[in-house]
Amino acid sequence: ETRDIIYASESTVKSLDPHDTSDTYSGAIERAICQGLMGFDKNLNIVPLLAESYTFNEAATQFTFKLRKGIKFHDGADFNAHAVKVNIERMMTGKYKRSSLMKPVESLMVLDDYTVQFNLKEPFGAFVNAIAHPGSLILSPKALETYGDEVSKHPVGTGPFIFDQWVSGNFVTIKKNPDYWRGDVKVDTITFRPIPESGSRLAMLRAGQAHYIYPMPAELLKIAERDANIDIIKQPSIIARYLIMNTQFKPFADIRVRQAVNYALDKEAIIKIAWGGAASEADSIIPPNLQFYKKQAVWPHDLEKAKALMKEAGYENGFEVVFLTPNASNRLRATEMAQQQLKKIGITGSLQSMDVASFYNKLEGYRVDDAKPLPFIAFGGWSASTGDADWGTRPLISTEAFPPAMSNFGFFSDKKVDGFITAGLASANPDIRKKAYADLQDYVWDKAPWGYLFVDTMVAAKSKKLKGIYPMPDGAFSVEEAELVD
Amino acid sequence: MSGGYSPFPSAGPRRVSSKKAEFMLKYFFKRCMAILPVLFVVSVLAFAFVHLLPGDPARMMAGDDADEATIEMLRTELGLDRPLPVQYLTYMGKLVRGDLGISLRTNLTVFDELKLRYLPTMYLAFAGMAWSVVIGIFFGAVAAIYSGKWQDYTAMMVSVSGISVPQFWLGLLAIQLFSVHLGWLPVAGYTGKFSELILPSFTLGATVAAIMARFTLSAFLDVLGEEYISTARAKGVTETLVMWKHAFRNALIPVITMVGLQFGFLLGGSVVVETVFAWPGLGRYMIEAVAVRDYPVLQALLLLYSFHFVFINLVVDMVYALINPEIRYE
Amino acid sequence: MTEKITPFAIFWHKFKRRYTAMVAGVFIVLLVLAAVFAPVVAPHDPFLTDYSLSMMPPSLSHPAGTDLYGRDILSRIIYGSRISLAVGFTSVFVGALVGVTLGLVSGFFGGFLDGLIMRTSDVLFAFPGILLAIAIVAILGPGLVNVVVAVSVFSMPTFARIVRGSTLALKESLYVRAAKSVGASKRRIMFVHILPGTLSGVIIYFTMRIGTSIITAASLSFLGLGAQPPTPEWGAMLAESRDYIGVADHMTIFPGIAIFLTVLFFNLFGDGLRAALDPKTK
Amino acid sequence: MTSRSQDEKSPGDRSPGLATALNEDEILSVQDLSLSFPTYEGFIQVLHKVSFSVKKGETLAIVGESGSGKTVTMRRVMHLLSNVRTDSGKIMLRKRDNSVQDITLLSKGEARKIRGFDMSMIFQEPMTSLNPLFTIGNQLSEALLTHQEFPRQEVQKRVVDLLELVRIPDARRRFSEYPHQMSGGMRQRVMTAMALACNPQLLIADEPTTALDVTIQAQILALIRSLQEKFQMSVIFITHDMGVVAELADRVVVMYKGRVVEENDVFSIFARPAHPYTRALLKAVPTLGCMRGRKNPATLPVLEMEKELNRAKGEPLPREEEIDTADHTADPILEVNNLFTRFVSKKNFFGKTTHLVHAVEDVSFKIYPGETLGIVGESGCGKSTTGYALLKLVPATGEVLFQKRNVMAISNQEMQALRQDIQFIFQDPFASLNPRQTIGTSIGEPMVIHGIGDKRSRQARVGKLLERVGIPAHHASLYPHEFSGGQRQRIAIARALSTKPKVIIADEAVSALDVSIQAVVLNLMLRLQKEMNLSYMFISHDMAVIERVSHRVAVMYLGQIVEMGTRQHIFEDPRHPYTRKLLSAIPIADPMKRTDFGMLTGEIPSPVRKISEPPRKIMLNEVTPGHFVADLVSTL
Ligand SMILES: Nc1ncnc2c1ncn2[C@@H]1O[C@H](COP(=O)(O)OP(=O)(O)OP(=O)(O)O)[C@@H](O)[C@H]1O
Ligand SMILES: Nc1ncnc2c1ncn2[C@@H]1O[C@H](COP(=O)(O)OP(=O)(O)OP(=O)(O)O)[C@@H](O)[C@H]1O
Ligand SMILES: [Mg+2]
Ligand SMILES: [Mg+2]
Repeated sequence: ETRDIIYASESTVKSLDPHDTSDTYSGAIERAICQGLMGFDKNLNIVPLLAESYTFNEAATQFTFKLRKGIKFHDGADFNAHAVKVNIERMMTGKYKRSSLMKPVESLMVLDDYTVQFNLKEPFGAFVNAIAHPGSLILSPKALETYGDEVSKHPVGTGPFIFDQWVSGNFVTIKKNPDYWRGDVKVDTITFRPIPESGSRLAMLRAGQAHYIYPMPAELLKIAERDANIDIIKQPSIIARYLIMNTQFKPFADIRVRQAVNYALDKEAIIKIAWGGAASEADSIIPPNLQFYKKQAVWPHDLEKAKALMKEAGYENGFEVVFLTPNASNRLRATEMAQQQLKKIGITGSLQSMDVASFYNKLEGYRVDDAKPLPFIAFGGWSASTGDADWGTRPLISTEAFPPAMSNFGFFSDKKVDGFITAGLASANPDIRKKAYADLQDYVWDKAPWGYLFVDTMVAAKSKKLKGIYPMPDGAFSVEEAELVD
Repeated sequence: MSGGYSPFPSAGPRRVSSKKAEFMLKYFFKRCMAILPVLFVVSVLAFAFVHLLPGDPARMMAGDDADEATIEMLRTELGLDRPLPVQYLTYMGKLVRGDLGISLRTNLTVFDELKLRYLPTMYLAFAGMAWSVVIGIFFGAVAAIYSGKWQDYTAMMVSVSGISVPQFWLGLLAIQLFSVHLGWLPVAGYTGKFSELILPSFTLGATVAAIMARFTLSAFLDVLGEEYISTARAKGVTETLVMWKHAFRNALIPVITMVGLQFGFLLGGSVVVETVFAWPGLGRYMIEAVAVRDYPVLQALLLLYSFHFVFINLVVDMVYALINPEIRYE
Repeated sequence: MTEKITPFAIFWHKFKRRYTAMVAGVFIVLLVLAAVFAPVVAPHDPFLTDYSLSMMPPSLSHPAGTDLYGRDILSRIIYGSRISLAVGFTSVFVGALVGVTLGLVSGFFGGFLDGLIMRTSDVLFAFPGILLAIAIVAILGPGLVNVVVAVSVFSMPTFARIVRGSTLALKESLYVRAAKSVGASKRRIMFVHILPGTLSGVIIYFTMRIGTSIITAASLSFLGLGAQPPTPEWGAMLAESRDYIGVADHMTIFPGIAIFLTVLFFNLFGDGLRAALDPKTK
Repeated sequence: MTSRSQDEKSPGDRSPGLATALNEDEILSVQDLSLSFPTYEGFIQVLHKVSFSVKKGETLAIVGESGSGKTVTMRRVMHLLSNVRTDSGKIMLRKRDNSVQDITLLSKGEARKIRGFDMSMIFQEPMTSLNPLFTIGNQLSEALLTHQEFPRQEVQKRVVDLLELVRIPDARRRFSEYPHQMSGGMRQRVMTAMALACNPQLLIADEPTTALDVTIQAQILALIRSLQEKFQMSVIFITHDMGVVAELADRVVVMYKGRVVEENDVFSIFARPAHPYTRALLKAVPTLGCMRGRKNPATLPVLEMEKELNRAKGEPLPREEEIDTADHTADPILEVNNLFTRFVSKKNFFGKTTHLVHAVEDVSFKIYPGETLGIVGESGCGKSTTGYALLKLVPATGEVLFQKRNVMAISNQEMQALRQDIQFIFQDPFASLNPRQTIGTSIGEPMVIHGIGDKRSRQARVGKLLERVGIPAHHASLYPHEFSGGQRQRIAIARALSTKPKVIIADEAVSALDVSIQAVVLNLMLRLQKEMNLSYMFISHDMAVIERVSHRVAVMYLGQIVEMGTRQHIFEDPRHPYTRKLLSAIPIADPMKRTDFGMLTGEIPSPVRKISEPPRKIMLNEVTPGHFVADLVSTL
């Protein structure tokens, strides 16, 4: 009797080449097949994996990893410094979606068979996070040689599962690695099936046609909770949700208007209605699960204050904006509610929902020197996939991150903020970094660069029989310890 | 061989059928010639599609974080800097060699991607067609035979309902009923089991079934008014034979053309049905491709869909010519 | 038969015997009235949100329940009929206008023009309708106006074919020949003699097509390409409610029924028209 | 579908116990049959106590104008009507086993067993009465096997025998052919064979020849006559052609408005018609040869049927009026020289024409002021096309001189003006008026097009024209479907007159009309000719009508004129074999002179020819002054 697990998810697998994958879901499956030098635990803490340990210099420009011995890839190739070199150098060619992770690297030196040293161009305190990122997984050098870039269809790693089959647009199957170095794998196969309709996904779980579903549609929690065979798993994530406003232009250039927006938003209602309750109100510019998070006071919902601020700023009669949102139903709902709530302080406007591609296309279309007649409010979301405060702030609120470079779509620019961000990267010393990010969080919270909303809670659901699969704060999941019990 | 039923399998000289074969061949070529311009225009449209979409294709293809140099490179690589007719010719040249480009999303060749999703969609479409033909013709025939009676009204109400339900709604309700509450059938997805095919294909076929029923009804009524039906009755042929041999067969002839025309509708419907049922086919692929602006995929899909439509109708035309002896062959 | 039977009397006699069509006609009239007098008929403001009433099941004050934001679903359905009817009607009207013109020209003049128009409509036929709509919306962007454009584009070729077919037949008819023989101009023959003769087919298809268009528009909204919130469009309402099937079924059922009945009755009405306008039926 | 309503009869009308009320020598007797159809205004009775009977071995003709209930009666006998109500009456049939049964009492299933076995029926439309999807052999075998068991091998033999019986050449080959591969005449023979498959004792033929050309009609008539003699069947022959009645019938039943108004043996009917309707019917028929010895056309001596019915006994008939308007000394008003029209019939793969229809082939003739030129010929010989070509309604080459101006060479604008002077009247009065326009609009339209008068004067003229053709002026606001066929044709004539034309081309203008109405319309046309000095080009396939109305006649064959001369030349001294063949094929409305149709065989040839094989040009010789006959060598 084989133990086969079906994992039903919203998304489809796009690639199985870790270096050329940009989506979390594909990355998570890759993590079941391949491993990196470092990895994350359940709570997104960085733990050594294929590396035993690492050291770094004070200036955060040199990182040395000691590799674990005696590990073999699924195809029999040895894991060693050579394998790491091949992989890192592949990423450094700049051709792949995750090449940017190795952008700071000047060179990679093989000190001996089981020691590698990264030399960086400039200080980069968050480099270990980059190494732990699923984009930096290590593929078998043999497979890379055999398949070249076709490796995306034949990923070979050191992980608990061996790649079995991928029918593009349909399912991916992985099977047990009998020789896994960390111990016995307890299931025979896992099949990942895309079921985009959330109702269908839950229906499959309830009908026993799936063992684990993610995301569990929060709207349907009531049903799932009633079902005795189903376990609900909730887990705080690192996904921040916020409303982007163009801070370079009237009226959002006026901090009072931005603050009014924050007072006007009824985050609690939005979480409850639009998000099915699966979120917690934002209490800092970065989510609690990120490194160096520092809690702030939640912005209260206070219409009177909001109106007063609007009046003070000279917008007693309000103004018109356009609301932009991706057309995924929960984002649409949240934006729709923001539209309803902001109407109460006179910020009105039509809503445009569109597919994600068009959405970002549109946001990227704005330039800081544009003369856009109509200000916008856009529903933004960010998952700092390295788990580090730097990646949770720099691409979003630093001046260097104005599009098209990065994702500061609201053109928020503040000298002090830029200063804190630089300071946070200047050292790999956790204490120094912590201080910089704490200052940053304290400082920027009142500046209201966004309409703060909330941090997602990840909700998954599984059959009671299934143990050991859990979601991770970055939206990925871990299947290494999966187990079917009767 | 001619379509007429003969009580004597060996009766009659074969001369006619060889002539017919020759005619069919000629007819086939003629039809092929006629569809060439259609295919041409379709290919131009599919080609133009990318250029009609707002924004610079190279910029979109390059992705979110590409710099100007990369885009410029891509532009040259894609030949976007050359005059449009030249681009079209290059595109066609590649097309003829089966090169449909590379999916922007997965970096796999579009050809491979389509190959994977092609069969599931075809299964779905043909199963949907089967449902609709069987149900539609049955209801249509019943309505015609019992014209004006309760059977007529019932049959037509049922089939008109089929047109009136939005497919996505029908699909969602069907899943709730048959998969969740009754637990008879799989909820969604397709991994190769027959049971997975039943609900989606039924949902897909329901609308077309209604159209077929209506069409069969009117074709049948037309035929029932024909003099040769009176002739058959005057011979004393039983009512059952009159209906199913004389009337039904004749009514089927126009219905067959309908099958071809509805095939396009069915393919279109598969977009919605595949979304609801998480069917790993071309329709869902199209929606995904639209969402991420995967242009080479969209282009290829438009071509594939219309090519199919044209091809199916060619087949239908041939079948039509085969079973209708009145198509002239001399 | 007796003399003094106007064509309308015959039509009416046949039509009123199709009681399904009569019921449908009454329903459509009511629906149109409801749409026109929505502010009077609707019990609540369709845009008024009250989060405390989120997803309340049907009750006396909210006969169809409330939606996610506590808005009254019945009122939204009533206001939604404005949109569905307008989208259905406008798109078919535009499609019919262009299609009829092209069909008439194509059938009447034949030759190169005919070939061109018919090949074009073949091409439009070849793109499955909703795909064409998706492609068009992808180019123009989502929104109701673009949905109307998309839906009209793909209802156009059928109109063209219907009209072309009857134009070809009527062109050979004796009365057109008679008109030609007395020297009637082409324009006169086209508009005075042929066009009116093609209209009964157009009217029948028109009614039925409204149903199809409403469904297509709803499907586009369902796929996120149609009406934008907070517009109370039926398809968008359905799309919004589909995440709550099993939790708040009334949110799905009522807009679904609204679409179903509207399309059903347009179809039945069209069926009745066809039966009544068809000289073969009695 | 037969429906149960057939069996819904009011029981009071039936006298029980008379189940055997059928004389020894009778095979079928219809007694007091009344039927109603459901319509908008409820049930409308279409048969009123119809009674007649058929004796063994006799041919009974049922005549009557369109809508008089002939078909309904026979379909009721065959149990082939759906949703009809039988109000009263019995239909007694003697079956093969000599038992007698009232077939109105039969269930659907029982009726089916009688159909095709005890009695069978042939329908009017040979083109549509065979199922296009099945071979002739299949359909004939079905007729055989429905009622009898046969070993497989024998069926084919019997079918071939049957086909030979109805004189289908090459019967073995035809066995596996489809209906569309046969001509109308052959199909009608196949239908006959099918009806005869089980040797029924009663054959019902519902206008089996009406849709056929005269020569083919003659063949079918001869066939039915010989079969009837051979098998001693009883035949009920429905027709509206008194000539056919005279040729075939032993006895005649005359129906009028759903009633039998007269029943008698054929000689008595023709010699002493008792009912005014029968008299009117006989008078209204133009009989071939009755113009013998007269130079000019003349009106028919009958006015309208209704008037005839109400005429007091002994009141003299209206006089025949001679139409001597032709002026052969003047210049011809219309002169046609070397007119050609060819249609593309077939193209090859590359779109090159390979076959042409030689519809009009080098035709030349003249029409003089006030003259009527009759054009006759069989179906497809190019009569209509000639007419269309004159007005450039089809592409044509040659010379058409109207008052010396060549129509073919003038500009569109001049052509437009000329269209006022030449008008068309079409065959089908139902189809030639736009059903969506009032007749007033239709009649006024030519004036609108040519900008004649203002609105008011046009209206006045429409009223006058209507009255002129015998329709009250206030009917101008009615629609065509509110008129009868004859009235519509008169409306069409009014329209043709609206621009005061000089020449009228009448293409089968009376062919679709009932004989009685035909007479009225013909008389109207002739009187108009006299009043307005019109010239007619009168196209018809009916030799008798042509004889009645023409000053001169042209006989067409395969697009060419084979004989042309004065009416007397053609009808009293026909020279060309084709003309003679046509004349001999016409049934004479006189039972004393039955025709021997023996000389008629073969099919109507086709004007379609390969592009490399144009037809031979026919040379016309003037045998006597004004009488042109084709050179025999060049035609045959
Ligand atoms: N199915 C029907 N429903 C209603 N009325 C009918 C039906 N069939 C025939 N009639 C009417 O019955 C009358 C007799 O028709 P019938 O066909 O018997 O005439 P007919 O003498 O055969 O004429 P024709 O010479 O034109 O064939 C007509 O007034 C006709 O309109
Ligand atoms: N538009 C056309 N295209 C091709 N062939 C045609 C066309 N019109 C007529 N014909 C053919 O030309 C020939 C002559 O036709 P026409 O109608 O003049 O014959 P007709 O003598 O009037 O016959 P009928 O008595 O049947 O009316 C026929 O073989 C016919 O099929
Ligand atoms: Mg009749
Ligand atoms: Mg003709």
